[in-house]
Amino acid sequence: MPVISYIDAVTMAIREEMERDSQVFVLGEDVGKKGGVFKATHGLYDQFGEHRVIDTPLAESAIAGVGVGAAMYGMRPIAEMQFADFIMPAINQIISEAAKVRYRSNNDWSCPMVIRAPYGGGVHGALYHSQSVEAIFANQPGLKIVMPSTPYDVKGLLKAAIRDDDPVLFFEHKRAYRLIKGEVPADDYVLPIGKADVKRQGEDITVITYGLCVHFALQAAEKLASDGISAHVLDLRTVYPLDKEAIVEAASKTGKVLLITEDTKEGSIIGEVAAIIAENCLFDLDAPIMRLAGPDIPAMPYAPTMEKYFMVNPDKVEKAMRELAEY
Amino acid sequence: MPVISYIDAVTMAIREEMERDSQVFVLGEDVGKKGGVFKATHGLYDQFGEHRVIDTPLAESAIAGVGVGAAMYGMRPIAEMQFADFIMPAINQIISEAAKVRYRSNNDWSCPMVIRAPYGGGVHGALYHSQSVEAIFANQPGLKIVMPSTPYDVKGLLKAAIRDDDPVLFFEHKRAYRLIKGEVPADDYVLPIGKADVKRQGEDITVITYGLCVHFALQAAEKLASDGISAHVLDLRTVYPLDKEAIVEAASKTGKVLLITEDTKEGSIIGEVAAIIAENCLFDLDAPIMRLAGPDIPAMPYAPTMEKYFMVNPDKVEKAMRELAEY
Amino acid sequence: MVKNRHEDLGLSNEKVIEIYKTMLMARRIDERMWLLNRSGKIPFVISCQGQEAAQVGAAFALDNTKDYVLPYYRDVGVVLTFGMTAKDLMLSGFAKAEDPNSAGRQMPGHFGQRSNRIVTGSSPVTTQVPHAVGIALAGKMNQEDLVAFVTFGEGSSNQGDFHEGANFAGVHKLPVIFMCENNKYAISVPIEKQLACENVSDRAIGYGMPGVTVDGNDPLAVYQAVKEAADRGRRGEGPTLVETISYRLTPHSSDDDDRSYRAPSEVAEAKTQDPIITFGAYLKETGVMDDALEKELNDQVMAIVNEATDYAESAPYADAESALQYVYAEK
Amino acid sequence: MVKNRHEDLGLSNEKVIEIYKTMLMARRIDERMWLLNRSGKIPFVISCQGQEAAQVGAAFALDNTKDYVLPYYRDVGVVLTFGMTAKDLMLSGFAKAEDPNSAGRQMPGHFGQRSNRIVTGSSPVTTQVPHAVGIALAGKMNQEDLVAFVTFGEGSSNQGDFHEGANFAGVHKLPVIFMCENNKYAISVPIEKQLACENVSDRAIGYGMPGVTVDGNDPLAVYQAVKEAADRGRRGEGPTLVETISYRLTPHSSDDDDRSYRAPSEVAEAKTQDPIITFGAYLKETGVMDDALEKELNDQVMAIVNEATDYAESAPYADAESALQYVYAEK
Ligand SMILES: Cc1ncc(C[n+]2csc(CCOP(=O)(O)OP(=O)(O)O)c2C)c(N)n1
Ligand SMILES: Cc1ncc(C[n+]2csc(CCOP(=O)(O)OP(=O)(O)O)c2C)c(N)n1
Ligand SMILES: [Mg+2]
Ligand SMILES: [Mg+2]
Repeated sequence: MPVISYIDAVTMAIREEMERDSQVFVLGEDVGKKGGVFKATHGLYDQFGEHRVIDTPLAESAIAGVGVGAAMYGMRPIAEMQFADFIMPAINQIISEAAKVRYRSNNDWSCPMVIRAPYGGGVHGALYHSQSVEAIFANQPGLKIVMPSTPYDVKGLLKAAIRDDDPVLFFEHKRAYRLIKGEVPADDYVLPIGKADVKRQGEDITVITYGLCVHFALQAAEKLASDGISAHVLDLRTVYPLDKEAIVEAASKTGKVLLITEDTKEGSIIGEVAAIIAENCLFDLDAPIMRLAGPDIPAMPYAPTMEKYFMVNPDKVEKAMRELAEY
Repeated sequence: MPVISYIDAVTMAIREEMERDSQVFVLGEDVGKKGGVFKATHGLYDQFGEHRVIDTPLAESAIAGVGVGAAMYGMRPIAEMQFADFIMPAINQIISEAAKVRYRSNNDWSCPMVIRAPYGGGVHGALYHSQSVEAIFANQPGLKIVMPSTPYDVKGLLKAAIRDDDPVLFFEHKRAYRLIKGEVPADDYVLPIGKADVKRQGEDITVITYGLCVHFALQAAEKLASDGISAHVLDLRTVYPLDKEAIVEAASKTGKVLLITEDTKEGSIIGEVAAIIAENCLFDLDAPIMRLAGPDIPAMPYAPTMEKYFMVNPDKVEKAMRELAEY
Repeated sequence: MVKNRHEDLGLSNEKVIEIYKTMLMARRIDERMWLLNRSGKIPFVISCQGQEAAQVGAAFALDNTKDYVLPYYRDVGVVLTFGMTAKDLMLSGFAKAEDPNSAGRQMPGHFGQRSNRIVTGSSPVTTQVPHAVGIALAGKMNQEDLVAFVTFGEGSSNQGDFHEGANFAGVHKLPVIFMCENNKYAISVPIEKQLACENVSDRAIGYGMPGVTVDGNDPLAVYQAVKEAADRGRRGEGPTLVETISYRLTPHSSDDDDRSYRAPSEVAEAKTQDPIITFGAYLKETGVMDDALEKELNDQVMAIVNEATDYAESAPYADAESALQYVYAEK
Repeated sequence: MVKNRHEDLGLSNEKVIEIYKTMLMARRIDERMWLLNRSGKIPFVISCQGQEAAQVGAAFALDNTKDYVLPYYRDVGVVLTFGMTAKDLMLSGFAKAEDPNSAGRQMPGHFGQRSNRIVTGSSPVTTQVPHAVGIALAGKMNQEDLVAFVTFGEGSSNQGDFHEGANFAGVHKLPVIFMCENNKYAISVPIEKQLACENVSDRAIGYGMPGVTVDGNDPLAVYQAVKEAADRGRRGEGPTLVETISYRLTPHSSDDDDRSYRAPSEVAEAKTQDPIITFGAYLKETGVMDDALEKELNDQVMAIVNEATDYAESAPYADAESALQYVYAEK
């Protein structure tokens, strides 16, 4: 199986879906001729032309709203927000419109669209090119939020998102784009949206996380293994709606749970994960639920000292896992 | 002490602060001549004139953004969003700007503004005039979110919000506006933002909630009391950042916790409350943390059958409290 | 006798009677809604009164077999022309399960009916504007001969979504008709506190499209403007902004008391230009309608409204638990 | 000899030399940033190159003792005129603790300095537009004689916040100057894919304000337009939209490779209109500057830039834990 990068899996998934279905198209800022500021849509403009890979005016509410209109018509738009931080002007279109089209029309209309956006820090992106924005949307029935960790998952989940009959927010970790590589089948496959994935089986402690932090957890788990500590790692993959069954199962399995997010702590989606556990399998727990997250500051600063202080990293994860194991 | 309605407490707080400080002003849609669609700003236009009670064009991002500008200059704007549901177009100004002004400028600039909005259901408001929107913002350091339950709290907290040196979202339950009455001192007082309030002392079970549901819980607690069940009721009042100490104390006190919100369940702020408990006093619990909330549907429908089905009400609360007590 | 203007527009006598009857239907439905509201039978109504000429004149200029309409909450006249019935609207007013717009999930005035290409709408104003652009874009991509027609109030033209949508349509030369139904108020806020420009149509040049302002009390003037815009759109020449000037004859909605912000004399004055009356007069003056026909039309309309009301009133609500349906696609 | 145009504008020879020197300072700082970036010393730079004339010409038309500026990320020329120093900018480039804009919290180009009424800015484009309106409103309420000057790119003029802010200012006749620095690209997207109108200034009429388009390579033309706009504002006549036409001489930022979307020949052609060169030529042709003075100015500027670079490079970063400060007011 070819080994490709996380971002190449994005491009591959879009290309394959555009080849498969003429109703799939891409719109966003600089997605066309330039191929995206991260190159996620590289080559698509040449292959599919400017009418299916549309360089839009600089206006996110229109990007989302035009996408909603096209989706209601029956197309399958893939809208790119250049950075997740810049999804804010489009929130009205996403929450008031995309999320509610099917429900408010009693199933008469639907809105099968994907909104892709690079999120996450550790790239000197400062306050407005580093944020995790999922918690803003992770309370809006009608939406699905997918945040893959590996190139394999990226391809399978993005294809599933494009074929999904409802709006999907697809957040890609920008530091994973080129850092994370993995085996990706050249042929067509989809992965189920709404299902978490056990990335590592273990017996002593359970780590539940998503996105780039999955890799930090897996790295730390390797180190712990050599000390005889066995960590179970659950990758949420879809952060809304959450896979409650998988969460309860993973938590119950070891009775010691560490939840990790790169987002700021209070109000992040791992709070909901904790609530699900506390509601459903409290008596299976042998330790308080532990959370590792960014500090509660507006967003990560630019200066390397402060950025590093903010970011979750393999050392912080390892430390937290050891602490939990020793509890 | 005079007994006044929840909405009159809003008006009173604004009036007193405008009299006290010439830098306080009001802006929003229909807040002037009409006195607001709910009459929350009734009489202020006549008293303070059109330049301090500004009927703005119909554009929420401008209402928030102009408010941010005025606040950075040094004024204390009180911006009204006509319904909380219509705050969505202003989210970029609130999250990217208001919340981050102080932080991003390293304390050089600040943004002392209040954004008021009526939220909540049970008024035949349907999908877009009933929503609870706090969870969207309850993950943004730099913001404070206040949601009072009684006229007394309304006045004290709104005055505190207006004097606060940082942006405060002040959500008022629209069904409470005329339904809830209570004693309110005619003189000046403020209540601390960030502090929860024990609305009822009890020994057997703890209910943690906010807004209109506080009254449902208090009513149910009365009924349970006659059956010998003693309920402790904590009113969060500030839902972001949460008063962790008070939550842990209230949960530990009885070991049985019911969390209630009118919002849809997954991703609502009571998830974070559960996480705080599971993190800090898990071993004090004698029952799984229980949550009562709206169903996970986009928003409450208009037809009375479905609206009633959605809304938390005293019966549902009582049933949940009994269930927990019997656990 | 007054000049016959409809023939010049290619409108037969039958057509203009149809236009009149549709305007009348919109008015009578709306009036009924108010009665039902004031007698406590329905919780809410938001009116088309005073804008029927603009709505029906415009909708008749479109092709209701293939164009898409994205109406705003007052557009009873538009949706009637596109195939929604009095019964449908009454079912919506009563929030009953059979309501095709939303099965009673949404307030009245939140139109949507896929079979008639009436695109589902929400309450936050102006969000439908980019949707219309997206539909026109999709139509163009699929080489369909369609026009997307979207309406909004003059207050709502101040939302960012108007600007962003109009610019997108302008850049991509899409067949969209943006129609601003300027009724001089946005709830209580008068036009001079909403807009600094003379006409909303002054904004068109900023998006590289023509902008016209027409008398919204005259369905023929509106018909003509929208027809030209539709023709332009179909020829691939891009979008048009049409502004219709009329006056909101009722309070903003059943929750509003307009006496707190405008003088009754102002409303009374505007009522002299009531399009139902003035267009009726035109039809009589041009000999298209006489008193007998007027009465007959009115009787027909009232019979339909009565029947629709009775039907809707006794129709069942959706089951409580049905509230759980259709959050996502169901297999 | 070329016509002396600055005297007619009331600008002394000293003033135009100051303008030139400030433009040159902006350019040299920017060039240095690129060098530092390419040598791996700073992670990011976003340029003013090609827009110095517009920025400095405009800022000189304001009163830097009382007006407020809300610059966008390219506005090195504006902030220099309003009192920010080369050292301040270098400290920001290196993200050091002493950076007055943000103590290294924000990327370079995110200006803010309260003591000079340079209002703190963010990355999402165009949010500063309503802020300027709010500041002008506050100034008016406090009967202060101030003008709020806000800039943005032509791509950014498509955001809803431009529309909403401009309309608010128009309705309330506020002293705001909206200046669009049209450099023909928004990252890779050329102007014809951004805008359907001829000029961004065509949008002014939609907000009831005058709109003018001027040569952004000519600081005197920009000075004149902004001066008139400021005078209008101070007279209580409301806002103005000024559009300056220039060309972005560098890639969008240090992360961009512009060869993927525009021809090197196009850039080369634009460089013939480089305002540093053309305005320098004007000063020589009008006898205000000779080769010796040019060299002297350049030497002065370079010395300052060198010193600033050295200082900033060796200055300390903020402590890691200081990241926790100033989320809320601290007592
Ligand atoms: C985003 C948003 N803000 C506020 C409202 C509340 N609201 C409903 S209608 C209305 C006034 C609309 O005025 P206009 O656009 O002129 O239309 P009209 O009602 O006059 O036809 C307002 C403020 C809303 N529905 N959506
Ligand atoms: C809301 C938002 N969307 C996207 C971006 C990413 N972005 C930064 S600059 C830019 C292009 C701006 O173009 P223009 O307004 O013409 O200004 P210029 O850079 O050409 O001076 C884009 C898309 C952003 N900063 N903010
Ligand atoms: Mg109106
Ligand atoms: Mg540009």
